[in-house]
Parts: sequence; C-alpha cells; structure tokens
Amino acid sequence: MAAVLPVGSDLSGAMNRFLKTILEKDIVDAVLMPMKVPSGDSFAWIIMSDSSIVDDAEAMAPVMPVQGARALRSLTRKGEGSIRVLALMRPCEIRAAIELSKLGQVKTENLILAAYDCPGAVPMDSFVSDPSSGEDLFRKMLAGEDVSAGEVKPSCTSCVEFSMTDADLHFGHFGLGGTEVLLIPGSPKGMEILEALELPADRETSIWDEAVRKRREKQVASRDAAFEETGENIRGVQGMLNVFADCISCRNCRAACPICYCRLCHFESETAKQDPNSRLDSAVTRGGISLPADRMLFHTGRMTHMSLSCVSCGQCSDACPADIPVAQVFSFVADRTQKAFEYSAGRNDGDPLPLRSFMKSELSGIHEMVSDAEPGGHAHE
Amino acid sequence: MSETGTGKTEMTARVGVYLCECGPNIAGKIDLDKVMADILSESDRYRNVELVIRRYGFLCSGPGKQYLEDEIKENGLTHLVVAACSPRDHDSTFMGVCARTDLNPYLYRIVNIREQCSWVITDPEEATERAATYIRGSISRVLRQSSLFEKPLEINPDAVVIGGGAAGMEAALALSSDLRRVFLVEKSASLGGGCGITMPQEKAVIEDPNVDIYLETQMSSVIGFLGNFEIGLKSADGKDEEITAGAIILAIGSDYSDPQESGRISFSESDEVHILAEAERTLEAAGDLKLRDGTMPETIAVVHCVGREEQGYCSGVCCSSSLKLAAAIRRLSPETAVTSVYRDLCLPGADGENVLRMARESGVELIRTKGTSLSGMELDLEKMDGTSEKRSFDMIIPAAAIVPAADTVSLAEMLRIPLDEHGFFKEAHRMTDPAGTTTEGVFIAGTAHGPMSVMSSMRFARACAGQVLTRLVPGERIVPEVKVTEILEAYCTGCGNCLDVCVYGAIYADTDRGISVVNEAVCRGCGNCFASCPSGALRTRHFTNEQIFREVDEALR
Amino acid sequence: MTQAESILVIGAGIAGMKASLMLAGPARKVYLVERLPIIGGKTIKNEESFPNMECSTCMVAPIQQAVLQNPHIETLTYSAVESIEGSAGDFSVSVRIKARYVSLEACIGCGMCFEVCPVTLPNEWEESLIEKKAIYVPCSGSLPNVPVIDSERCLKLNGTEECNLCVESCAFEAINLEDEDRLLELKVGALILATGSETFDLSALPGLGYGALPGVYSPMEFERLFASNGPTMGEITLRGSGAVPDRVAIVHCAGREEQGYCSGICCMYSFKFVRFLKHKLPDVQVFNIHSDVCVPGKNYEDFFRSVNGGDTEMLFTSSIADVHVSGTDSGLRVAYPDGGGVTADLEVDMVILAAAIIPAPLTARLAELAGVELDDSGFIRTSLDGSGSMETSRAGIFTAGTVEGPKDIQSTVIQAESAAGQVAFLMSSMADLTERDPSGKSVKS
Amino acid sequence: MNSIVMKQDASTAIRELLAYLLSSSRVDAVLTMRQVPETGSCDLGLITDPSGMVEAEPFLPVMTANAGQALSSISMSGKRIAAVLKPCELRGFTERVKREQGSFDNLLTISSICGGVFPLEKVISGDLEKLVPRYIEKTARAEAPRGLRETCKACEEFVPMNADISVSVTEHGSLMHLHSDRAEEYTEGFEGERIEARADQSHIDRMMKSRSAAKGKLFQSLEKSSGLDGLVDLFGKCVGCHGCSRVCPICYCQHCDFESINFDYNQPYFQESLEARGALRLPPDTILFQLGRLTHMSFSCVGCGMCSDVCPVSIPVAGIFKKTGERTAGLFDYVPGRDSEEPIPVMVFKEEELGDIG
Repeated sequence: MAAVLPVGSDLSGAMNRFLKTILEKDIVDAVLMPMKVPSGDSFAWIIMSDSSIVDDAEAMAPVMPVQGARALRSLTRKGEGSIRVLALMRPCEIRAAIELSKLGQVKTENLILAAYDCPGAVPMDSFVSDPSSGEDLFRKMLAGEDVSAGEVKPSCTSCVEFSMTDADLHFGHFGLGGTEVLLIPGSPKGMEILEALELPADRETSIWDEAVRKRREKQVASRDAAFEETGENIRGVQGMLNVFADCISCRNCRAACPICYCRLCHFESETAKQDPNSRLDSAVTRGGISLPADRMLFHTGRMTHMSLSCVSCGQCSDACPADIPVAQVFSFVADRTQKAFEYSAGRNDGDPLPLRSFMKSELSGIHEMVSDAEPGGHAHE
Repeated sequence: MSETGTGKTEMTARVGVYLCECGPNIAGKIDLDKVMADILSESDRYRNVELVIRRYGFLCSGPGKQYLEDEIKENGLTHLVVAACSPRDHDSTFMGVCARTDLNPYLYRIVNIREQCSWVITDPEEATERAATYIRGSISRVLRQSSLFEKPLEINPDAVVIGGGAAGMEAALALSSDLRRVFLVEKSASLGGGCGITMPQEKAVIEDPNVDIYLETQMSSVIGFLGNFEIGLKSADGKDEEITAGAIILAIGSDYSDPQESGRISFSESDEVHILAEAERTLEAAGDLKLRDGTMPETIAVVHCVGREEQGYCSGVCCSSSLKLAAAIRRLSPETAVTSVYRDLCLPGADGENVLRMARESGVELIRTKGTSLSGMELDLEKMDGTSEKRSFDMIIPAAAIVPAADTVSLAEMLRIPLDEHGFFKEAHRMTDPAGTTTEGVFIAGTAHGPMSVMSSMRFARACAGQVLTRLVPGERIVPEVKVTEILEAYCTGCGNCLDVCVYGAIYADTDRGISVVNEAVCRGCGNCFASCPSGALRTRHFTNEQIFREVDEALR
Repeated sequence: MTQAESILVIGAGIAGMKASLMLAGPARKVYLVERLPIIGGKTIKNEESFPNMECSTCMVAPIQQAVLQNPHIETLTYSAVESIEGSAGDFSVSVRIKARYVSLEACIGCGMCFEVCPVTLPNEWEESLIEKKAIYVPCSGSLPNVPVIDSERCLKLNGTEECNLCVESCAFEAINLEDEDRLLELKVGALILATGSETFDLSALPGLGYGALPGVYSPMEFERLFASNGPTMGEITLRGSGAVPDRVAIVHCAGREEQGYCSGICCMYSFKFVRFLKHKLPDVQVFNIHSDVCVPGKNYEDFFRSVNGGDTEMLFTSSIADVHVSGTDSGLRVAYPDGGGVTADLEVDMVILAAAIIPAPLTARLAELAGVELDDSGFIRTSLDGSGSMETSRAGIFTAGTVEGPKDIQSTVIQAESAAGQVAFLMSSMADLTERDPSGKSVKS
Repeated sequence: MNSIVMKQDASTAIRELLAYLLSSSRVDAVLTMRQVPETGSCDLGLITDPSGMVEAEPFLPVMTANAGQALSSISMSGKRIAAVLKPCELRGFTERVKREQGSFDNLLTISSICGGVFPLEKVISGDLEKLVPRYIEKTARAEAPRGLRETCKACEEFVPMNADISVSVTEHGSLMHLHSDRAEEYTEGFEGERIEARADQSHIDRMMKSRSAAKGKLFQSLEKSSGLDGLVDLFGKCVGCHGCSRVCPICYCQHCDFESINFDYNQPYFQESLEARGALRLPPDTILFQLGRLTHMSFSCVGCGMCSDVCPVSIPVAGIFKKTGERTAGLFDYVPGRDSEEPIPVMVFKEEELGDIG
C-alpha cells in the first residue's frame, strides 16, 4: 500500500516541494539532491540543510555525472553518521549505496535512501555538448514516450532494476500519466516519514505494478539482446583484446565506479608494479610490449574484485574517453558471477558479500580433499 | 655515501655473500668458484651496490661464526646473504652472529643451497646454475629488506581461571603465589564443579590469600594478548568489573548427553532411571540409593556406553566410575543384585584393573553385549554369542557421554578460538601442545578440552599452570613477533576485509579515522589479511611483495 | 642454604625435551642427560604417530633442533647419572659422560667412517632387523648427527688388533681413539625423571611363537619395518623369505594378563598398523583379534571407525590369554576362543603382537639412585597427595612421561608441562625464601 | 650541424634507423607509436625485435599516452633505449628526470618539428585514414591542418629542445639533424648521405606565426572566465575523477594527496559547513583539486593536451593549465623541459628573490 503525492504542473517540481516540506518540518537535517552547475551543462550532488536552496535543485536530473553512491560514500565513510540525511537518487545509485554499506563505506543508520522510477539517463558527452536537447530528451523519457535507443545511455536500455529496490521510500510514477506519484514505504524509516507528514498509506498500487511489470518485460528483452551481442564481442581472449584495444589506461572507469572504493588500487600499488629490468626482460621475450603496460591485467583484475557488487549503473562507459563499452562487458559478466553465487548486488536482505562468507556446501569439494590427508598428515611414498 | 650530481647523497649498499662448503654436502656437488664468478660478473645489475663474495668451510662451526662476525665488521657490511643449509637448522645461528655486530639481523638472508639444491639435483652443472640463481634472487630480496627491532613488552603475571571445578581449583593452587594473583571465576554459586564429590582442594583454595574467588560471575568481554589481557566480568546481580591478567585458563568443565538422545533408549519421567552422575551424588550424600517410594531396589542395572554412538567417541571414564558405583552399592547393600552391561571395558592403567577386580570381588554381574536398548524399565541385551535376552530391573543407571559445556560456543567466539569437530575447544596441537589454543595466552584444562578423568583434568590444569609459570615470569618481559603486518593509514579505507580473515583477532576497526588497525603485539604475521586486501594498503614486514617479486624476477630470468 | 639455579632432566625423549625447553632461560640452566648417543626418544622410532598420523620426525625434529640450539640447555648424550645426593633446591649429582671417541664439534656426520669399519653387529635401535658397524649412528636422521664407537666390539679398543681404518678415513680428524669417560659433578635445584618405558618381552609368551616363528613380529619391529629410514626403507617384507604378506593378524593385549593392567595405547597403535598395512599393501587382508577395544577420549574413536570400515576384520575373543600362534608349512595359524568360547583358527602369513607397555629395565635402578618409590607395576609413583602433582616420593624430584606409567604422547606432554610448572614454582618459591619482598605483596610490574 | 639526408619520407627513414639501431644492438629497445593495421588502433610500443618495426609509425599525429610518462621507469632500467618523442613528450620527460623519475644516461632521444596531434575522439572515430595524408601534406608546407588538439594549435615550442636527433620535414626534403656525440656514435654505421645543414628557419618562422596567432585566440577565449566566478564556471562540472592528473606526464605522485585520507571528512566537518553555508557539494573539493594541481605542477606544464582528451565532461583543462603555467613559469623566466640541468623554480631560491622578505 502507498500514500499519494498530487502532482501540479510537473513531476520533478512536485517531488521538490515534497522534499522541501520534509526539510522545513525538520523530519531530516538535510536532503541530498542533484542541482544544475553554474555553466548549465552538468549537474552535481548538493547536500542542503537550508530549505530555500531546494527550489534551485532538481529532484530528477537527466544525466548522472557522479554516481550517487560515490557522493554518499564521501559523506559517511569516516566516523559515525550523525546527520539525518534523505538522499533522493536513481535505483542503481541506491543499490550501489546498499552494496557499499556492506563494505563499511556507507553508514546507513541516519540515512534515508529514497528512489524514483527511473526512465534512464542521457549520456554524459552528448548532454555536455548540447544541454537543452538533452533536457528535452529526458522530459520525453519521463513522459514515457519512445526515444531511439541510440540517444539513451547504453546501460539504461538494458536496465531491469529501474523501479522499486530496497530503498526506504520509493516515488512510483510509471503508468500514472504524470498526474500523481505514489509514495511507497520500503522500511520503517519510510513509514515514519509518511506518518510525520500525516499522509495515509491507503492507496493500492495495482496500476503502477502493472506498468512496471510491462516495462520490465520490454527491458528484459532488450537486455538479453544486448547481452547476446556483448557475449559474442568478447568471446575468447582475442575478443576481449579487440574490445579493449583503444584503451589508453587512464583509469577513468575505476574512478567513476561507485563500487571501486579503494584509495590505492591494487593495480597501481607496488604489488603490481614491475621492476624496470623485468619489464624490459618481458619486452625482449615477446619482441615488444605496449605501454602503459598491463592494460588487460587491470580490466580483468578490477572485474574479479568488484563484479559481484556491480549494479550495472553504466558510469564506466560514460567516463571512458575511448568510448569502450566497459559497462556492457562488466554487467554481462556480473550477471553471470552473481547468478553463480545466487547473490544479487544491492539487496538489503542480510545477504553477506559472497567472497567474504562461505556456505558449508561450497566446501564439499575441498572437504574430501582435507579429510583424506589427516591434518598435518604426510603421504609417505 | 657517494655524492651525486645534484648534491644528493645516495647510500651505497655493501652486500656480503658467503657460500658455505659444508664439507662435501655443498662443495662436493656445486662448483662454488663458478657461482662466485657468475654473480660478480653481473654485479652492475644493482645500482649503488658493492658485492663482497667469499666461500668458507663451515660457517655454522665456532670458528665459522667468528669469521662471519669479523667479516661483517671489517667490510662494514650493510646486508648479509649466507648460502648454506636449511633455515630450520641455522637461521637463528646466523641471526645471532648479526646481533653481535651492528648489522640488524633482519638485513640478512639464508639461502638453502643444500637441501634444496646440492642434495636433490643430481647433475652438478644444473645444481651450480640453480645455486647461482637462488643467491641472485636473495641478493635482490635482501636489498629491499628493512631493519626490524624487537620491542619487549612488560607483562602482567596474574592469571584468570574460568570455572571452579576440579581443574579450575587445581590450576589456581598451582599458580597462586606472592608474585602472582589468581582470579577464580565460577558461574554457579559454589565451587566443586560437575564431578559431584567435594574436592580436597576446595578448602585450600578458599583459604589461599592470593586467590580472589568470584562466584555467580561470568566473563563478559576480553581483549588483549599473552601478558596483557583486559577482562570484563559480570556477576549474576548485574555488577560489572574490569580486571587485568596475563593468561586465561578455561576450566568450564562439561555436561552429560541426554540418554534419550540415542534412538535405542526411551523411558518416561516416572521410571526409576537416574544417570550415573546423579546416582553418584545421591549415594555420596544419602549413603544409599533408594527408589522414589523409599524402598531399596532389589535389582539395579548400570548401562555403559550410552551416547557413544551419537557423540562419536568413548568418554573413557564412565567404565571406571560405573564399576566403582556398582561395587559401592554391593558393599552398602549386599542383598541388591547389581549388573553392569557394557560393550567394551575401557579401564587403562593399574587403577583401572583394581576397579575391575573390586567390582568382580563384590559380586557385580558383568555382561558384555553387542548392543543394548532400553524401553521403560526393560533392557534388551544382544549377547556376543548372537543370542538376545530381555531383562527388567528395579532401577536403571545409564552412563551418559560427556559433552561440551553449554557456554563453550560463546566463550570461543569471545576469545576467537575455534572448536573441534565434537564442539570442544580446539587445542593448538593434539600431541605437542594439547593445553594451548590458537590464541596465545589462552589455555584449556579439564573436560573443557574433552572427556577425561578427574586425575587427567588436574594434570591438564597443572600443564596450563606450567605454561603460565614458565612464560609469564614476574619481572621478565616477553618479546612479541617482529615480522607483523602494518596497515598504511594513507591507503586504508576501513572496508574490514582483513578483519574477517584474521584468525588471531589482531585487527580492530577505528571508526573515527575510518580505517582498520593492527595490534602488533597480537599479530603473528601469518599474512592472511595481506592476501585479502583488494588495495595495496597492507604490508607484512620482512615479506613485502616488493621483496618477494624481486626474488621471483631473478629466478625467472 | 646455597641455592642452585639449574635443573637436571634425565631422558631426552619428548617429555624430557619439552620440560627442558620450558624451563631453560637466561635465569635458569638445564642439564639434559640421555643414555643413547642421540635425542628424540621412542617417538622418532614411529614413522607416524596417531591420531594425526603426522610424520613423527617432522613433528619432533623442530623440538630436537630447539633443544640442540638452545644456549641454556646443555645436552649430555651417551651419558648416565651415577649418584644423586642432597634435597630440594640443593642436589649434587654425578654424571658419567661415556667416551664417544668422536668429537661432537669436529664431526659433520658425512658417514665416510662407516664403510671402512670391518666390524658389524646387530643394531638394537632397529630391533636388530639390520646390522651396524662398530662406529655407528643409530639411524639416518639422528640428531646430533655424530657417530659413537662401541668400545667392546671395536678391534682397536678391545685390543684384538691395531685397526685404524676409521681414523684414516675421517677428513676432519674427528675420531680420537684415546677418548675417555668424563665424570661431571652438577649442583642442581630439582630433577625431572623422564626415561620412558619398554614394550613387554614377548619371548616370555611361548604360546604366541615370538622368536621361534620368524613371521611373528613385535610392535617395535613392525614400526621399524614401516619406517622410511628403517631397515627396509619402509617396504613391508617378511623376515627370511622377503615375501610380501597377503593376510596379517594383529593379536591384542599381549602381556596384559602377566602385567595385570591394560596399557591403554596398544589398541590405537594396532589400528595405526592397519592403516600402515593398507597404505603400503592396498589388497592385504588384516584381522584384529581383540577383547576390549580401549579408545578413550575425543580424538580416538573417529580413528578406530575410519579403520573399522573395510580395512580390517574385528575378531572378538572371549579370552585373549588363550590365543595361540603356531607355524604351518605355508605360514602361521592363530587359534583363539571366539565370542561363544568355541576355538576358531585363522591362516595368515604374518602376526603382529600388540605388546603391553612395561617399565624400562633401568627404571628400578634409577628409582633406587634417586631414592624414589615405585608403584606395584614398577613405574615411578606420583600424586601421593591425590592431587595432579608430578612430584615423586622425594621432594624436589619430579617425573613425566611413560616412566610414570603407560600413556599416549598427549598425556606425556601434559605431564612434562605440569612437571616443568612445578619445578618453576619450586625454584621461584626457593628464591622467595632467600629474597622475600619486604611488603609481602605480590610484585606486579 | 651534421645532418643525414633522408631519401624516402620521414617515417620510413626513422623506421629504418630504429631497425638499424636494434639489429646492430646499439640499443636494447626502441619506443615509438604503432598502428595495428587490422583494427587501426594505435598504441605506444616498446619494441625489441627489428621485425616489429613493420607496425611502427614514428610520426603518427596521435598521442594515446604521453611517451615521456611511459618512458620514465623504463629509462631507469640501465638498458639502452632509443625513443621517438614529440617535443612536449621530450620536455615532459625532462621535467620527470628533474624529479628523479627518469634518466638520460642510456637514452637516445629522437624528436621532430611537430605538426601537432589529433584529439583522441578523432582517433577512436576512425577518420585517421582521411586525416593523416592531408596532415602530412599541410605540415610539410608549414600550414596547420584542421581538427588538431587545442594546445597543439597554440603550441610555440614545436621545435625540439636538447634532443639527440631532430627531424625536419619541409618541401625541399627531410633531414635528420645529429645534435649530440651520442647521436653521432649511434648512427655511425647507418648509411645515408651526410651534409652540413640546419633546419629551414623560414619554415619554422611561418609555423611560429600561425601558432602564436592561435595561442592568442585560445588565451583570449579563456580570459572571459577569470576570477572566482570564472573558476566555478570552468570547473563547476568537474566530477573529481582525477583522470587529468593520471595521464599528465608531470603528475608523478604514487598517491595524490587529494585522494588521500587528508581529504576525507567526518560528519562534524559536514555539519559545520552546512550550518555555515546551508549547502555543500558532494564529493567535496573537486574545484580545490584543480587549484591544488595547478599549484603543484602548472609551472612545469608542457601543454601536451592529454588532460583535455580524457576529461569525461570535456572541460578545456589543457588550455587553462597551459595559460596558467606559462604565467607562473614566466615569473621565474623558466621554460619547462628546456634544459635538464635547470632546477625546478619552486625547489630553489635565488639570493635576490628574498629581497623584499629580508
């Protein structure tokens, strides 16, 4: 069941007003929302405690320059989270934040994670080059009109987690013709907000559910097609080498990724740096090497470290100066690794991180090996 | 120090490389002169390094050690590589030599060109070439090693004993002295523990001035390491107290299995079925075993090995206590017929034989069976000759198996020590260190370690006391492990990966600074955390990646 | 009363070594006296020890190395205690260090002198399954790895002829045939007796055929047969014929009736033998003829069950004392009364007798020297006050290990640690008497 | 100046020189741009086998990574290397040598009068085949082809400084000028007509005229966004990915201070900022990072343009850093990478600079 938020002229404005009232009523100390930058061709995450500033913010930004979870990470990583903050973000940003909470990078005690039905985002480079047509495109997407897939961020065309997640509060507006927004509480925190605003959670959500179901079907179909194509492209070692051939090792993909929280990446630490002598020795043995070196080691290595927590938000492709479909490759692999561990990134159901926990059944293979050789046992041939 | 163009001084390293002939063991197979020439020919590979390379007969002998010491001093060596035998044999010997000079013992490295080279490679050329590769690898590695210094720590010699049973009291008496205080913590309201009979030590423990007894008290928290534990105690009436001690001895005893747990034993509340420990207590208190209606039972059966199948082990003590009880009943009321039903008689040692003889002499009927089942008051006996017989008795006394005490799990978690496959505390090593655990400074005594007799419990208690008496000597300081892991604050993001994999509980989270921190006194340098860190934020001293990879690079050249 | 700050430990088996390592320190010196030329005791004779089935030498070698390299432990091998006088805190002990004829410093254990020595004699350490020379080390991997010369059998030392072959063969002038015994007078505060035990002399049981029938083995003989550094490099082949056995019977409780107690560990080492046999000879058939199975404690039943599955047939006999072994033209026959008392017999190629553990022959002499009481079975008596104390009947003299009674390695180590603790307590309380802290309060640093 | 006449075009001639250096084992490895024929993707190759020369494109107008940055650790290996470097890459490398990140000891530097490079997106979009022929034709006539990187159009330091060998390509032909003894020694056996000749000064002057004009226009366009508002206007949309610092040849720190724990704040800090200003940007300090980087390295900026190429929000970083860099370096009349012995201005002080302080 859900409460109802009437929409006046436009959806985003209604949500703005809703957040402003929450701030004015001191239900939270601050809200975190996107706001257009002075040059007008991008957005930034702004945390506001002064409610008057909320008017300049925009609840739903057409573009995702910084992944929301990265903003939350910088806010709560260090020390106890004492400020009560409501963050309104896209579903993939909320899921990334939940994933980071399992890694000690986001502390959610005093955070209220709010999400809204996400129609997708405009790619960064096309928005920066022409902001106004970017905003028109986003308005069409919000209204549910069909737009050509090429204009939308590639990852958003195959996104199946575009609606209700494990957020505390969800703004559902699909299928409601832009006249009203459903406020769906996802946790006690969400309920507290509706109660504080005396908004009765009495509206059933069947129309909205149906719209979401139909849209998911369409998205699943386009995702499977995208996976099919990506699977073909990266087949075999040569496939991967071709896809990443233009990579210049600028590491923007790691910097943009919300899950990559390491301050010093393993592939830049002394562990992965080769001594100049041995670097040259490998050049001699292979007749020649490409510089900067270890390009594929970085990508495959990063994949092994974060694939199980990948929320397919598409930021890595957005940030790549060489237009490499990094996000398509990483979400293709993440889909399989997460299925292998029966784990889906961004869920709040107490699922521990797969690589930091083990199930007895997983040890079956190892158990036989261990029990044959007694502990400390010695096979004497 | 050599001056470089831009006025910067750069340290020139002087690495001493000493090859031990070890009689025929090394020199017999490896052409040491070729190895020395081989290494000298490539010395330009190392920037700012001067190599001093020599061979010698027996570096481990008295004169050999003196020769090394003089060489270090005369050549002003900054690093030392000794190519000889296995570190297991003489690593500490050569570290001792360094300690006698001002060369830090951790700027030295031993290369095993005997067990891993001359003894196992048949072809001399290959052995020579392999030895040169090993030595070059070690030179690259030793150049990247840094000095480490032992940091002796003051210790608190006092000890905490958890559990006031036979083992706990024995440990307390063995340890307490004017130089060492003992805190005896007992969960129940009285000492004596589970073995049901008043122990002679009880009076001695109560009167001992150096033993503080805490009744109805449990351990609520513990942090620290051997010599420096901070222990939180919580008493039944909610009072909290913090004490400090140098060692913790777990003597929490054990429980008995529920006889009905095994499928073949079933009886109701009203049946005259009392487990062995209960019967022992009533016999000692009342002097005899009466039925509920006050009359004397005519026939009693004592059933051994109840629960052995389910628990997966023979508790080893029920046979002797069962037969002692049977013989005692016979002595106290000769007209009562007592039958002992057993599968195997486990009565090791001379006193085991005495118990058997006493039982037979007092007329206890002994029946060996392949299996015995009980329903109500009737036993169904499968005899060894294949026949089976049903007999009912006025009273039945099953000897239940000894199982881990209830709060074993919570204590194990608090002290971060593992449990064995039966649920008892897991000993450090079944044979060479049965009283110790993986957490240094925590010991196990009595049936908390596993089923054992009262005498073995007391022996275990004295063994724990022995470890404390010889390792925590008042006034002496202990030297914790030096080759520990350090977390680089600049790089750590506090994600807690290393926290999860640390077996010794040596890492804690500093939420204020949002990083994880290693308690270097507890860390044993196993390197688990180092392997689990996704970024380069951890480094295990003396085993840094830089050192290992440079050695590997040399080997792969 | 003068206060000696050092300790004497007699016997360098696992008990003696553990106690020495715990007690040795800057403030306290330990003298470790060992009858044999090498340290390690009985444990290193087994290839693997139950229940871990861990390689014994790999388990014990670090302990041996620690003892040999510890600056505060003076290890006196090939030596014997001759007299013990005095009382707790002030014993004076005389120790005879027998002439080894080979210098412990110079010799590097290269073994060149073994080949040239003309005299061969049975090697008792290897249960005489193999021979050794007059100049010998008991086994390969001996620590210290320095040989000793048997003065009775060496032609030069027993005056038969002027043989000098070993001296000439030694490139390190380590052999000195003029070496003599040395007598050492020690002042020690306490003693620990850890001289171990012996297995039952099976020749005293003619019914079981040991000695008469070559296919009947004592447990130590079988241990050495399986040992990779043993006489047959670990191959299980029958004495004389050298054939590989197809059917093996292990007879339990050999000597239990005569000794009057169950030794508690024979069942376990018998099941270990089953593991050894099945490991080397996968298709061998093994039979355990037993009465009671004594596998007490949390670690042992799993071990018994892992063997009892298919690896061996457990044959119960109602009276273990009436088992009889006799020779046949094709091998051996074992006759035993089964569960119902009817005599059954079993044709096998090899019989291993699980002999009881008895006091070592020298234990009685040592007890007399040390003035300590023995129990009825001939082991050293402890726990006189009913506590777990390892003190003997004489104050200041403690004991540990199988010299105090049959037991497994875990209990041996526990007793060593208890004894070491009591010695440390005694020595510190002794020091207390002389320099009592004025305030009487415990000194807390 | 002793020079060698190049019979064929410059790329082929230099490819032969590099092959010669390898086969005569004068050097152990060569560093040059490469293009993989099948995929058309270019990268920087460290080649040790002469047969690898077939893919070498020494003067490809592309910079996937600043060769000075890539070369630095290799140059410390003690092995002899020959490297084809654009003038800004050579100057970048020189600045790194001053920071102990490289060494000239075993290095032969081959540079050329540089016609500039195309931005990365042009390389990725695959129009190189079209652009390169016109590029060669125009640069030979000292004219500037269209579509170059902003900082290349405005680059006045296109003549190599202190290279061992510099190549000049003009209408009259291409020459290989040998500036150092090492150049003479390494090219000893290499056949080719030796003449006494300098680079055609008129060609250089004509390029300088068009480059100065372009620079004036570039700085003029950046002038209007100056002052604090201009700063926020320019760097407002920075997302803090620090890509620009990672590809910059001058930024050599193993761990940038702006990524370290010093710029991690706990909640009290955020609380104070919110109370003071009512709102705060997250992640914080993205603009502070730009200012910090400017102070740390702008006086050494060689204007290679890599930073603009990788900026995901297309901020004209290179132009801003080149303009600011020239002003700060100008205070000390210092030209970054001009001379490897010239100390970095902020690392030394001259007596008279302390005048007003004293």
